[in-house]
Amino acid sequence: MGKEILSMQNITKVYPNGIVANNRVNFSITKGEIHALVGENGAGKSTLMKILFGLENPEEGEILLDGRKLSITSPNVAILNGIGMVHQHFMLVPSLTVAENIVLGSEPRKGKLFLDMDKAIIMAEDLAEKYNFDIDVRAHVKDIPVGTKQKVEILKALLRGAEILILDEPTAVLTPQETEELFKELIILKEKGHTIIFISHKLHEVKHFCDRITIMRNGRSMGVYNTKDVSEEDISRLMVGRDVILTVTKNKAQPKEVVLKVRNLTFVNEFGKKALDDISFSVRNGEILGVAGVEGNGQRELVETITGLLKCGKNKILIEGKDISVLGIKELRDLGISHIPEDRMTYGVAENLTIEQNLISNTYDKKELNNGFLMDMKKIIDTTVDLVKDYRIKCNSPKQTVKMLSGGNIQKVVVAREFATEPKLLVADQPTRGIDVGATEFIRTKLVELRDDDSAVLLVSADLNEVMELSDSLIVMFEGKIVAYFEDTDKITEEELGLYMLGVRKQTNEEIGGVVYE
Amino acid sequence: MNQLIDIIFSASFGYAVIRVTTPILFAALGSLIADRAGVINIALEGTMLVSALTGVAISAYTQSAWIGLLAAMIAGGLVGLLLAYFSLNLKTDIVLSGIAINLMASGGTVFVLYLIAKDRGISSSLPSLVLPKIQLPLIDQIPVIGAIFSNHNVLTYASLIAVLIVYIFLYKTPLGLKVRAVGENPDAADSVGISVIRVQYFALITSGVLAGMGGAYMSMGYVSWFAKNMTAGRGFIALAAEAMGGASPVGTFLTSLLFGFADALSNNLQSLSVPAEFIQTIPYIATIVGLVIYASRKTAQINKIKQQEK
Amino acid sequence: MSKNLRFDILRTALAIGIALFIALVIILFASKEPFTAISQLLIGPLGTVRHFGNVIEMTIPLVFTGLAVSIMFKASQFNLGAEGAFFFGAIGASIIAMKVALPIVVHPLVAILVGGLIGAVITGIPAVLKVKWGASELVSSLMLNYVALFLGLYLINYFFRDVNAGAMVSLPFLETANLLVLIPKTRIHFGIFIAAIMTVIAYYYLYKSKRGYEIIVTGENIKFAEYSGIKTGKVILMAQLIGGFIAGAGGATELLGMYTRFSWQALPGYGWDGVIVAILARNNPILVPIAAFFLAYLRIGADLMSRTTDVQNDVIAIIQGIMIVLIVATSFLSKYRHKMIFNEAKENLGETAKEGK
Amino acid sequence: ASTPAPTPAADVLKVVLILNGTLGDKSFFDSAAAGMQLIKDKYGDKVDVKTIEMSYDQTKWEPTLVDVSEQDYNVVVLGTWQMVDALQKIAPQYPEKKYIIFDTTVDYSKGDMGNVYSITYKQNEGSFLAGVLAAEVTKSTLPLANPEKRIGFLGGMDIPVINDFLVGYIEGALYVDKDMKVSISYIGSFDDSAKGKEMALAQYNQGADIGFNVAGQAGLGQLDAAKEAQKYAIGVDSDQAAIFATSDPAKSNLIVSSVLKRVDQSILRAIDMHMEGTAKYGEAENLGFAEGCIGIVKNDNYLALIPAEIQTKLTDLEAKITSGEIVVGSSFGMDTAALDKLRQGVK
Ligand SMILES: Nc1ncnc2c1ncn2[C@@H]1O[C@H](COP(=O)(O)OP(=O)(O)OP(=O)(O)O)[C@@H](O)[C@H]1O
Ligand SMILES: Nc1ncnc2c1ncn2[C@@H]1O[C@H](COP(=O)(O)OP(=O)(O)OP(=O)(O)O)[C@@H](O)[C@H]1O
Ligand SMILES: [Mg+2]
Ligand SMILES: [Mg+2]
Repeated sequence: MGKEILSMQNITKVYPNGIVANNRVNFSITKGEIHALVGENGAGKSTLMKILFGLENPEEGEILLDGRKLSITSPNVAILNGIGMVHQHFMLVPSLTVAENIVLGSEPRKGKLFLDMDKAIIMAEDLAEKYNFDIDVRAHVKDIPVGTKQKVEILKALLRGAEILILDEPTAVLTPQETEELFKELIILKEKGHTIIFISHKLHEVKHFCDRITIMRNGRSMGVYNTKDVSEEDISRLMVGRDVILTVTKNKAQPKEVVLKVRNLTFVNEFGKKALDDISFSVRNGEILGVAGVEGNGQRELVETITGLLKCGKNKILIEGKDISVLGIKELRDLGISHIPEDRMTYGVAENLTIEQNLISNTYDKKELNNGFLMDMKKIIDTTVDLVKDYRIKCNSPKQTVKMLSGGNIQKVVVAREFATEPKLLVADQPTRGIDVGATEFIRTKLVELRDDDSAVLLVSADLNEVMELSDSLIVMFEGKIVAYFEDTDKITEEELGLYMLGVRKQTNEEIGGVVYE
Repeated sequence: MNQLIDIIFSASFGYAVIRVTTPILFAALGSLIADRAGVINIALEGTMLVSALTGVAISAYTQSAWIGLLAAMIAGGLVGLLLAYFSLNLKTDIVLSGIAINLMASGGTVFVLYLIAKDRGISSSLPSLVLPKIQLPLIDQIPVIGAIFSNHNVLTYASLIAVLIVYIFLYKTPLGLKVRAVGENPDAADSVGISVIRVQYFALITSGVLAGMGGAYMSMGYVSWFAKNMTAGRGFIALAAEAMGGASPVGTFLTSLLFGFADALSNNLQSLSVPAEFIQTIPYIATIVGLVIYASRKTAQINKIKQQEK
Repeated sequence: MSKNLRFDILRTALAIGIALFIALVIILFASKEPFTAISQLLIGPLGTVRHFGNVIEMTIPLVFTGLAVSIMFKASQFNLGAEGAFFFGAIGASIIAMKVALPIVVHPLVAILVGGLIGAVITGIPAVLKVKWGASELVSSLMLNYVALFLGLYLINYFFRDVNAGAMVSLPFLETANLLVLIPKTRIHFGIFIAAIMTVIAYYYLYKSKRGYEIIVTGENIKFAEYSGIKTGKVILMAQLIGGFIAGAGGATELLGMYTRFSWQALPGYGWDGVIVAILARNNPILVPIAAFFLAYLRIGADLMSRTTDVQNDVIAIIQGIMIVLIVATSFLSKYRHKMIFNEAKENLGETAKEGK
Repeated sequence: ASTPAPTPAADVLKVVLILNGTLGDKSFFDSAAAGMQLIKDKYGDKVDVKTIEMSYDQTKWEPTLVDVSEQDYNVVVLGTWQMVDALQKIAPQYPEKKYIIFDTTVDYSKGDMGNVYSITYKQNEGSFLAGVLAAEVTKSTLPLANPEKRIGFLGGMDIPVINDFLVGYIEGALYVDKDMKVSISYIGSFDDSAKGKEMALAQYNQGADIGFNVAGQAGLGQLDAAKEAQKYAIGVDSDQAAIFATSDPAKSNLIVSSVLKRVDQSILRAIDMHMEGTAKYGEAENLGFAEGCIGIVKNDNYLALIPAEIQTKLTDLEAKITSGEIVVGSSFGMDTAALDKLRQGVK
């Protein structure tokens, strides 16, 4: 065990709305370890790390770096002291290129005055190559998929060569292969003497790669453990305070009629690239069809065309026999479509509105919530209070703005809203991203319940574990095409799936055609 | 109609377009820098007024037009600083801060004018100076071109150079990159150690300096005195020009020029038999039409891509 | 919550105090009778019924444009269309008031309705340009204000001008069109009721109806609104039409209540004032009358000061600016507030800890 | 009253001027304020004068008029047609107060207005001379004159008072030469001197070699334009050559003359009459050349630049107008169509 290099003592943080996010928390790390920080949604992990990185100021407590007392008043101070952080909600500038984002704040210069863009590109490319990330550094961030954005975030922190690297859920959108790759690098860093703080809700990662774990609950630290001394079950019990079942039990699906019919769907994006290439499949009620694939292989476009965010051609997508190309999103939703979007902060919520206002965005105009000209405020309060309770959204009251929620709780708001309408078709893009183990269990169970209540579910996820566990059948996407279809998810292995996802293998057209049911 | 064509194709008209464009261009560039840093500067109008007065007062006092210009730029920068203080430190809504500064500038300039010139309307009693005009060596010789482009006020050329400088600054320097990052996602900039507030201070002050040059041009080039409320809405036109130019330096330059063109046209058209009120609307209608064409071209491009999919 | 309210009141009071102190310093510098001046500024409007009436008279148009701007800003339509709508609404109402013979009561109401509809057209144009082609509403509304001005002047000057008048003004309104004066010795007119009704309707519409909900969601995050199925184009148009209607009706009301003929030669500036009012009121209709009253009180006090003492109008502009800035300054005392919250939270923690035992 | 009125010394005459606009217009508001100064200079301690700016917001005008009527002023001076309605309403309520209204007249048939004295000006007559002067200059062989018969008129806004100047100007020009062309521009503002300059330059570029500005502060742009284009200009209201005589002689030398509208003199004259007890309250007076309230500047510039025969002609015409031999048209009561016809006729 190395020596302690950083210690946070008695940290108390009260947000302006009176929420106590950290309550006399002690946290310390030793040189050269990978230290996991886990806890339920809203436990105060991000807050603690934001304090360490200078984004928030604590009311009480002190931070010692190498035994020296340090007051971290801004990220700049943190960076100067060798602390780097990867935020989960992206801290990227959309209109700038990947390379520009990576070098931002420590730009290479030509002479004294000018920006050396060529050098920046080379630096970014080298870095990406070194970590085996496949990124076009000249692309604009606004055009790249979430998974790539995540990689850019990681590269940003790595470029600065932080001694202490904080990673706030970096793996939520990575494939197992990419996660593996990342950890290889992290271990190299660790061997070079860097120290890593790692936040994740994926306990097997924690168990696999980390040396020690600090567990947080309700703003307090529940203690520090050596990873080898605790099992995944122990960790989740310490986090949640009860036993958590990590796998969902579900009966065999009873699929009935086709609800969603996608036929020969092609989508060309702004740059003239075929993001979707002649895709056909069907989803029936009573089944969950999983879509596996590495981010950026057309999943986002697929989801967005089905849910109406992107327009598609005539007779390409039919829901219960209706051509959706002529329908607006409103009409689609009225047909019974729900949608959990990939990017919760952009599409999923209006962060400055209250939880209540966010929870009714798909039902506000329904008869139940209206009394003639006016909305039925009492009814709205009742339904939202119920949802907050059901989905265990951690907040003071539903009148609190969404912005003040922790990442996982924001996700719960989205999920609660989209589930509550008991949709005919649910298009779920990574529904449990960033959600803690306890809540994940709950949401997965709910999803299966929805299925059993005859909803059709299209589940997109980069979390192989999740797709494999939840889906009844599965398709794999690669470069805008469907490359494989498995009627029964139980019959495949993760490794096999990985080969399809990386485009190494491809099924015959007949095999893939199985998902059309005609 | 022939008369109209004669007017438009005369060299003096081309010359007038450039002359009319100058103050708008300066202020629009000021608006651009602030906008790119995410801090909308509504106070351009007031800034121009303050600088126009400062230039006159200081040039009269020192008997140096250049010191007057410098003072005008400093004054503009100070107004920018004030706006920054209000909006970034006191956290007053920036639009409201801007409106308040305009209010204060319109009253304050008259107040100061009265103190120094004993006049509530115009500074003509002060022996203020104007900035020189510049004969462009070779271009001067070319027939029509020379008449249009040569012999403008030094600040007119400065405004054109400013377009280039702003362009280089924004896209080719580290600070420019920071400005763009701060404007688009301050959290992101903050997270890589950029001091958002400092960048925004810088942007507002620079914005003020640029608007200040526009103000100096008004009182030390365009005309040779300061008069109450002499900017007459040019600060707002500049805001419009910048927004219409898509917040890019070249776009802003073109839209400022478009506005200058329309304005010059309306100044020249009164000899035709159209009611004055109609002619006075020309610059504004031209701006709206220009805006729609510009914006609809963008949507058309997107539609075209969508067409291809089908 | 009540603690917060108390804090807000304290904060505002302190901000006003500081602003007044600065004002006093400026006045000391600019005036030989600073104390009369400051007392005129502060309590002058309370001096006589007539002067207090002046405050209310000025509050009325500010309420209209404040509401209009609030609704448009709520939809995140940052534009100044209220100015043009107010002006052109007044023109439309004037034409009805001059040329259409109608019975009393009906006449002003029709004129105000027409003014409102015309106002809606004025602010509707930037909305259409925005929704159809993505044209910036800031630019088009700013430009449209000038177009409205000159077009309005053209209409009045060429078709409705009173040739016997010594200035460029319209024919006088028909007697039936004038709004009733309610309180003798003042010019407080029936428009105050219209403003009050508009305020209540705007409040309920925005915060208690589904259409208002759509406006708020669209204004906060248009992508989220679209994703939720809200037809954002329609919502933006609607917000602009309603804003324009209120502003136009305001122009009409102001004219019929305070004037006997149309005589503006320039934009009256109530649109800009509406922006001030809306921001002071945080775009909340129910707070708009308070903000409007505040601004009107300040203005009338300033007028009285300049009329009765040697402080010039120009100085007043400076004082007004400072007051507005300080009162809206949100960071003011925020440290103190945070400490208060922190202590409270700590107290709560202590209690729960005890309960735990 | 809102303010406790200080007890006035018994024999001090308290005069207040209320302006429905702001000072600094270089036109009749400034001139009226100057009139107050003339009164103070002349009567010293015997008078107490005050000037109040009510700004351009019309809703403030009537309350202010009531305020000053309730206070202890003896004479209230105010101006412009826009104040007439309010005055007609207020004046009968305060019969012990005296009111002097300039640049317009109240309707004495609308109630008991024995305490109101109205002053109007024959600006069209002064402007007629400006038209004659301009036409003569453009036809002349003066160094900066061109052969084209075109003169300029730069108005602030298309409003009756400005057009009254215009009508006189056009008639004067046509009196000299039936084929005279007049470039007419309205700035649309009394503030924007930069735009004034642009429009004047446009007129000079179109062949005018002399222009007349009637646009307050905005009109000063024309003087800059004259200097830039090296053409002549005629000023208005005050002697505009004098404004720049020391600060910018090169500009001043191009201003051949200015049409004077002496609001200051007319107010002083009214107070003089008040002091003498000969004031014509209850009446309106139309002042012109004879009373020294309208005139055309004959300063050194004028004397040096303008050929003697033109000078004589102007003096003659002034006499003819004063005697009524020549009657100059006015825009007051002229409808828009007739005015348009007049304007189109000279384009
Ligand atoms: N900006 C804020 N304003 C007010 N409250 C906040 C804010 N950010 C976080 N909180 C609250 O502080 C508590 C801790 O939040 P934090 O983000 O640290 O949780 P977390 O452990 O990171 O949770 P998650 O796993 O969901 O991200 C939560 O109750 C949250 O609602
Ligand atoms: N882009 C953003 N805008 C506003 N607030 C944000 C943003 N990103 C994060 N937050 C806030 O910061 C806090 C921490 O969120 P973040 O997702 O980083 O925490 P986390 O611990 O990674 O959460 P989780 O475990 O749920 O993924 C939350 O309270 C969230 O509301
Ligand atoms: Mg978190
Ligand atoms: Mg997270």
